[in-house]
Amino acid sequence: MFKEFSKGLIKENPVFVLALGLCPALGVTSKVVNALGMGAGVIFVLLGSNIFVALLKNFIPEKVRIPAYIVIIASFVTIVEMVMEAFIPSLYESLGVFVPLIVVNCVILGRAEAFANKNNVGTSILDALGMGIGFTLALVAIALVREILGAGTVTLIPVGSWDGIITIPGLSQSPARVFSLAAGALLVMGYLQALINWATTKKAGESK
Amino acid sequence: MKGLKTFSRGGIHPHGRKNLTNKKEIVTADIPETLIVPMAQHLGAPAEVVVAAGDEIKEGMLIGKPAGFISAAVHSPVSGTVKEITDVYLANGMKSSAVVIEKEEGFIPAEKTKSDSWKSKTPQELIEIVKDSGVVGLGGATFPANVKYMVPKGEKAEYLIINAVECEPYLSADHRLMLEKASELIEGLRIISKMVEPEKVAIGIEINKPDAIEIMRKQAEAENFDLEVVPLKLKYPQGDEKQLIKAVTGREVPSGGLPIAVGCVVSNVGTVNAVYEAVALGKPLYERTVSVTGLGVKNPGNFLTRVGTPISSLLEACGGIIDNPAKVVVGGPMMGFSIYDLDTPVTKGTSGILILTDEESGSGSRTACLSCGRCVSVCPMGLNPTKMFKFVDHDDYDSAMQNNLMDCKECGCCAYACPANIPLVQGMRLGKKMARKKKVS
Amino acid sequence: MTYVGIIITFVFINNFILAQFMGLCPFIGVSKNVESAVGMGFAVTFVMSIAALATWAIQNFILVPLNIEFLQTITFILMIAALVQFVEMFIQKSSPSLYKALGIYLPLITTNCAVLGIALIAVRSDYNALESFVAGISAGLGFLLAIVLMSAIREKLDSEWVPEPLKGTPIAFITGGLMALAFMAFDKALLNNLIG
Amino acid sequence: MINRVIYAFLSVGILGGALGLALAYAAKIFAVKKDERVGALEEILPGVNCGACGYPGCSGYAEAIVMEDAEMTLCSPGGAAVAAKIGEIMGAEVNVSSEKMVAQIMCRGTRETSKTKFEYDGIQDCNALHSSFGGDKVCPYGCLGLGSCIDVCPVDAIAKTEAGYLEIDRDKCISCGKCIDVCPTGVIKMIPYNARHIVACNSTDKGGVVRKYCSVGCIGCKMCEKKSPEGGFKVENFLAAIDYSAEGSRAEAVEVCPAKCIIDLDVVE
Amino acid sequence: MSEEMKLKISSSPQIHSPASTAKIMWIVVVSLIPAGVWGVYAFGPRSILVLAASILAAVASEYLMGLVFKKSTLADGSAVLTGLLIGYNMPAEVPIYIAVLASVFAIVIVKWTFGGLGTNWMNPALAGRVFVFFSWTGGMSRWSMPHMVPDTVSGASPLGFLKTNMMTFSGTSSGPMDFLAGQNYPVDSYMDLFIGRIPGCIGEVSALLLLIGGIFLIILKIVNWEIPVFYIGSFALLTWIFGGMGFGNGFFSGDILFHLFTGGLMLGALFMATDMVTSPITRKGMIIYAIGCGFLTFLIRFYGSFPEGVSLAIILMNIFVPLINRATQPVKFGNLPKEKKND
Amino acid sequence: MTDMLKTGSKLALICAVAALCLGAVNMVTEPQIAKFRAAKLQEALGQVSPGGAIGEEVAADDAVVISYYPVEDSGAISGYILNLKGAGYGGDLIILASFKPDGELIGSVLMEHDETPGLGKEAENDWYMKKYLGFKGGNIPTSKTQLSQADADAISGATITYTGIGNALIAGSDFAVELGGK
Ligand SMILES: Cc1cc2nc3c(=O)[nH]c(=O)nc-3n(C[C@H](O)[C@H](O)[C@H](O)COP(=O)(O)O)c2cc1C
Ligand SMILES: Cc1cc2nc3c(=O)[nH]c(=O)nc-3n(C[C@H](O)[C@H](O)[C@H](O)COP(=O)(O)O)c2cc1C
Ligand SMILES: Cc1cc2nc3c(=O)[nH]c(=O)nc-3n(C[C@H](O)[C@H](O)[C@H](O)COP(=O)(O)O)c2cc1C
Ligand SMILES: Cc1cc2nc3c(=O)[nH]c(=O)nc-3n(C[C@H](O)[C@H](O)[C@H](O)CO)c2cc1C
Ligand code: SF4
Ligand code: SF4
Ligand code: SF4
Ligand code: SF4
Ligand code: FES
Repeated sequence: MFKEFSKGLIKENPVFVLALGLCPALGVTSKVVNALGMGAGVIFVLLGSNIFVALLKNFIPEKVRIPAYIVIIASFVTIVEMVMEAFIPSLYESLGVFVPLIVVNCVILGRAEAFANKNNVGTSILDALGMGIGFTLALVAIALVREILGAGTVTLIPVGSWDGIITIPGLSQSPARVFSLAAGALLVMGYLQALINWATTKKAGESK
Repeated sequence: MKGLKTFSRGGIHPHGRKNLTNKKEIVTADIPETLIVPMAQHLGAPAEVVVAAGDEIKEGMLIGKPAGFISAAVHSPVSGTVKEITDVYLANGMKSSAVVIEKEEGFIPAEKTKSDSWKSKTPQELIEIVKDSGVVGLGGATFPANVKYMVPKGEKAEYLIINAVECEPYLSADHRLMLEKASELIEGLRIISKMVEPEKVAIGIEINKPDAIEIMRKQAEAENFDLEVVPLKLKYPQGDEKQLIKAVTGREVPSGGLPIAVGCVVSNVGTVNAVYEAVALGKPLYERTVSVTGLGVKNPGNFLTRVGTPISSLLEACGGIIDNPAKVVVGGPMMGFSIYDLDTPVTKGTSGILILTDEESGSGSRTACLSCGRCVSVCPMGLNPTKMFKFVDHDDYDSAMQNNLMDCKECGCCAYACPANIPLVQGMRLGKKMARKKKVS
Repeated sequence: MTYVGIIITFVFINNFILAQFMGLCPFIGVSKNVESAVGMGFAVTFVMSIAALATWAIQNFILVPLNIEFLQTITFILMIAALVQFVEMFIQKSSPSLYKALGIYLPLITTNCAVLGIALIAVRSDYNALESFVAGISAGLGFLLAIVLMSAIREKLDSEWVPEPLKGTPIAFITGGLMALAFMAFDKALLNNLIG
Repeated sequence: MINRVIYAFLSVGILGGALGLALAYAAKIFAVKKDERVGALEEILPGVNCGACGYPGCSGYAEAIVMEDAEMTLCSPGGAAVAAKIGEIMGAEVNVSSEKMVAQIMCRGTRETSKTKFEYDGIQDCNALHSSFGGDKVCPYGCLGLGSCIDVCPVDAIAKTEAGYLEIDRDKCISCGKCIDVCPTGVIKMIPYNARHIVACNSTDKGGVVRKYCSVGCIGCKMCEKKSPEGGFKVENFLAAIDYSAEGSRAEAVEVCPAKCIIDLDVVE
Repeated sequence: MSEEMKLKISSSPQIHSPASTAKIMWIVVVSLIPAGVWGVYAFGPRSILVLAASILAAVASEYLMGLVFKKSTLADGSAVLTGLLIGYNMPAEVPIYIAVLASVFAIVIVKWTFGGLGTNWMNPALAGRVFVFFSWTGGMSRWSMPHMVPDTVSGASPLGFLKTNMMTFSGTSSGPMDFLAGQNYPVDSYMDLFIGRIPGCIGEVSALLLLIGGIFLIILKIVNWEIPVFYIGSFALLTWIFGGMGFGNGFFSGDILFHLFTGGLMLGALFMATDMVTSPITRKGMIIYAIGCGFLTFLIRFYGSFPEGVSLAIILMNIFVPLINRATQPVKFGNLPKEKKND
Repeated sequence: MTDMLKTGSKLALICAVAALCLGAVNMVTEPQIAKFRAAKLQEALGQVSPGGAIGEEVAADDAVVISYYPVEDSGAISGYILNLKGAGYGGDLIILASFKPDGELIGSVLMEHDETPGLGKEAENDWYMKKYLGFKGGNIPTSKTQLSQADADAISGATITYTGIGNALIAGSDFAVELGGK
């Protein structure tokens, strides 16, 4: 049981290993806080859609499977979007356009297709949580590197009077701006993935 | 030198060093006590041994009979006793069975006299003689000459082109042959013409042999033989028949096709001489001219050598070699093979023996390919050597084949030019070998 | 904006892959060789252009008149999903080899952000029907350009000895990063100067 | 306000219904028949794409089983278990007699232990080297050590040891036979997985000759036959071989072999 | 010959041309030196510091990567060349960390990520330069006047000056030279541009010395003439046709000389677009590539937001090289159309 | 056929139900969102306001000025708050700026933009906008040369943004003057 949950963290990490959901992984990761917000949104949508797909899998006809799934997903996304905008406007502000993008996050449909479609509600929930958390971890990792290198800061959630921004002295005066742009995002993604490859193969070698 | 003919694409100009031997007259080499006569001296199936250990044999006697359509007879170069039948490595790194002959004491080579009786023979009979004499192409490919001269039905040989290019650096055996045996060569040409029935006979000679151009022109005129002498611009590998045909006639032999597809038959001058000797003198092919040269030889020269002579014995004739040569090469420096065993025998295809010093071989350390494109621009076959090599390097033989690996003729231009010192030709060979192996399994 | 402007914008300046972070999954997944990259590129171009047009119709004939724009996401994606599935069935029938090459990525066009992206962008930019269509094609062509270039590079890298942990997708990302670096030459100022 | 909810309900419902209908219709006209079994087979095949079956990868084999009635026992990595499952899917009885086999390199000679005849300068590939006079080792039978087999092994079972010879990890080997195909000297042989010993030499030269060029080569002295008669040793052509169906002890032979070329695979050096 | 002596066996050909990778690289380094000496003379000792920093950083990175991947590649000279070219592409007043990071990016990310020498598909030096340019635009724009030029305006390269000041300029002028003169920019003649009496990157200003070095390389056949000729040619042609439009002069009135001798075109066309690793392999491919470089340089320089455009144009074309190579395979011998087969 | 109908209706059902749910959620959230937006606007207006009562939004027919709010202080027009559209590096810049009736700039904020982080995005900050304050009409700086060396360095690398904002503000200032205290 626990495996359904834990596999998403590293072994089948949606971003680094399955290479899904790449656009948000790169698009929102110029700041750590965005990564966190995006991750939260994705976890919610993944949970909702995995539950509903698992529930409805027998009801939905094969031929319209994907349209049906995506409608379910889109509903959850729209709900997240509307609720967030209405009740936590500050978070909505900082995530901006990335919330509707959750719809097209390949991870979500991918999980609906590959997992919830074949499993019961309980395991689907675990899968969703695992994948969602794995996704969030990946985003945060990317965002940390990008923000530190590209802006010299780490932006977290503001608490009280603290604005949530940690500034790295020196770096923040003249950061390597490219890392906050598209090019840097792709580079960071590549190297992180390579790092994970290297670490996992090394581990496999050691456990032998 | 403008206006001289040559082939159009690729090619290189390696340092020549022909002057080491091209003034040296051909001398007859001493015949050693023991000769090793391999059965696989030609392209195609190795000959079948027809003698056994202990047999007494005579000079010129058949010791290996052709084992198929593309195969050639092998004759004893001396009189003596068969010591054993064994396996030896040839210069090309392959194994072949060989007849080891102990020369009889006091052996004196027979004198042959010229006869004109061939003039009354039919082309077919002449081809038979060529076949029975074990004549193969001496230009390097050692293709059985009788097969080549049998123009297939429906084809017509417009051109008989004599390959006197000798584009390989160092070598001068063909050059000397023309200077010393012009008359015999013209007679040989008459014989071949009778078999092949060409409309025109041309001889291609590179411009670095002006004396040969001169002498062939004069001799043909003197003997009233219609021979077009074509001086060619200096460029390696002009001696390759495809390039030669392109240079002389402007025609391109189609990929995978034979010269006859564009109406040509190409023969090396040495082959012409061998045909002359076989037909007019009745002497099978067991002797050839070998250039022994290179900066590592004390007295380089050209030697009329019996097939089966161990290389070490030839080297003695040149006064020995320097202490630590970089390589000993059989054949020309571009296409030849390096050997490790100096007792490797001379075969019909051995055109030269080179003792190279480090300075000459000029090999540096290998680096990664720079994509400089030199290999592409020098490849006379219009191939992309680096691409093929990379496929071979990644064991992707199918892709290498799709990139025309089989069109590569291993001329070596690419590897010669490559600044990264990549053994491109070896890669091509390996690729072909593995592709064949894969096909079989 | 003129049509030329739209084309330049979406092919070069706002190239979906190299500047907008949209459509990366198929970009990484289907760029291993040129043939399938070309196939994928055209499939995406086709879907994007039709999707831009279809969603324009939904927006202007259904959502706006009924004042239910909050359903944009769900209706657009529904339309796109249906379209993609249609294309998928069509390709499967008409060109099994292409279908095989595109494999699991065809269904993923549904979730290719680029398709929804162009639909939303076209609507937000107030494009008319033809402009939406042109924007769709151009964005698709931008994707095609990027993925074909990427696949040619990856084919080349296939015959090099790329360090082991970097093989596969990591090197593709890094390649994409360097491409994006170069594509920063195409900025909005360039567009403004070119078409005034 | 409530109007909009109704509009939403109706319009999206109608849109969905229309698209659903269209798709259902399209599914009918574009229907492509696909054999479910291919997918099922693909799932149970191990997915190493080693090609041992002779088809292009696992999916190629899966297709071949369904479409071309290919043999069901060709997957050596999968072994008996997979063959049985294939049989299940195809609804056929499959006889698998197989004991797991693994490849082993029958040579432990290195450039230190074996004499060489020349200095090789060229592509580091066994086949390329072998084309030149059978390789630089005087011994024409042994492993050339350039590791062409390492490159083709799909599961990285072969590795060069520190001592310089190559070793195959029998736990990793999936007996695909690729190394055997690629090796130019034929020094790799299949042995049963359970076999503990190999005679690590492939030279059929006479003992005296072997001794001249290799210090770890089998000289055909027959000591193993004598000391471990129940071990299945047999010397033919001056080379010892083991008949693995014999199950007796071989320990003594390991001890006495003067060339030390009988290797106990369980003893890690 | 002694008994122990073992002969070397290698595949044909048994002889080899004197060319080698290291020789090529070091000759290119040598041919670049005159232009660098001029740069040091013009911009003062700080340029030595910049050059040293970039070269040392490149060599150190190469050394470290060599350790990681167990290859020793320092002797082939390519890292020194990359570092040198990066230094040449830096303004003399650039902060040292920028020069260092450009070299590190070039060697580690652009070159060794793909496997080291020969495997990279993008020009390392240029990618490194573009990376730092986009990251630290300000630091990369610290120009200084050559010491022999009276410092009337704060340093800016002629092209940069032209670009920024044209934005807010409302008068008229007949062309770039006239414009610069009108704004008191201290360039009097094309000779200033040609010799290198202008602000700019350390190694790019002396068109004269770069040309000499480049022609030397062409004569030695180390670079193919096609790339520089078609690059410069296509750029000059486009400049001539469209270059005058910005000054309201209509077609065919561009100032070719001005544009040829400014903004690193010579350095780029002769020494960087010609990097064999990142340029096409066949002659046809090289021509396509060079024309592409010319076009993009023109586009970026005249319409983009960056003043010069050479580096970006070359790395953009680098992206196309694998595709160009695919499309321009050599035609093999004997591969004739059917009807042409016999004559 | 019935099969097809069944498929169609099932999808229809899912869609309809989804839409219904969304409609329901929307009914709750929409007023909330509207309220929040209004509050946000008020906040921004307050930020730039010269002080006084902010009047109704008036649409403007101008290339740069989208709309404006007159501000009244004790009966007289004390200034205007303008909604401006400028051209930035990454696209349109939406600026809210307040001017005295004589055109002097008293406050401005960048509301919407698409500029590069670290470059044009700096314009979101107060210190950035301060460089324009207090000027009017053509005196509002648009180029680095009009700034001190330190200020010029601060905006270096993003002159397009700087010029774009400056130009929009000039147009705004002129517009305010033209309104003439009405
Ligand atoms: C199967 C085969 C058949 C050949 N038949 C002919 C032929 O009919 N006529 C001919 O002139 N040459 C023939 N050749 C010889 C080739 O054209 C060529 O001379 C030979 O392969 C060596 O050429 P090279 O030294 O250029 O490699 C044949 C070669 C092969 C392999
Ligand atoms: C790269 C290359 C170079 C060659 N150079 C010569 C040469 O210099 N002289 C020559 O007679 N044959 C040369 N040949 C062999 C010719 O292609 C051809 O086989 C020969 O001229 C045919 O005549 P033959 O059968 O009488 O030997 C060369 C072949 C190759 C592949
Ligand atoms: C990645 C990147 C982002 C840029 N972003 C902006 C921007 O946000 N605002 C801007 O005005 N210019 C931007 N530019 C444009 C250039 O920096 C332009 O050359 C600059 O505005 C000129 O200003 P300068 O004269 O101060 O260097 C950007 C350029 C690059 C390469
Ligand atoms: C003619 C020539 C030009 C070169 N130009 C560059 C260059 O612009 N940038 C660079 O990093 N290396 C250059 N190199 C060096 C080398 O090719 C380069 O480091 C490789 O790209 C590294 O794989 C050049 C080499 C030669 C021979
Ligand atoms: S060896 Fe082959 S590839 Fe190389 S140049 Fe000669 S024909 Fe071309
Ligand atoms: S000549 Fe050598 S370095 Fe140049 S492209 Fe060919 S293989 Fe590569
Ligand atoms: S392929 Fe054969 S010769 Fe080569 S290393 Fe492997 S076992 Fe040894
Ligand atoms: S060791 Fe040989 S048989 Fe075993 S898996 Fe590797 S290649 Fe296949
Ligand atoms: S294509 Fe955008 S997330 Fe996958």
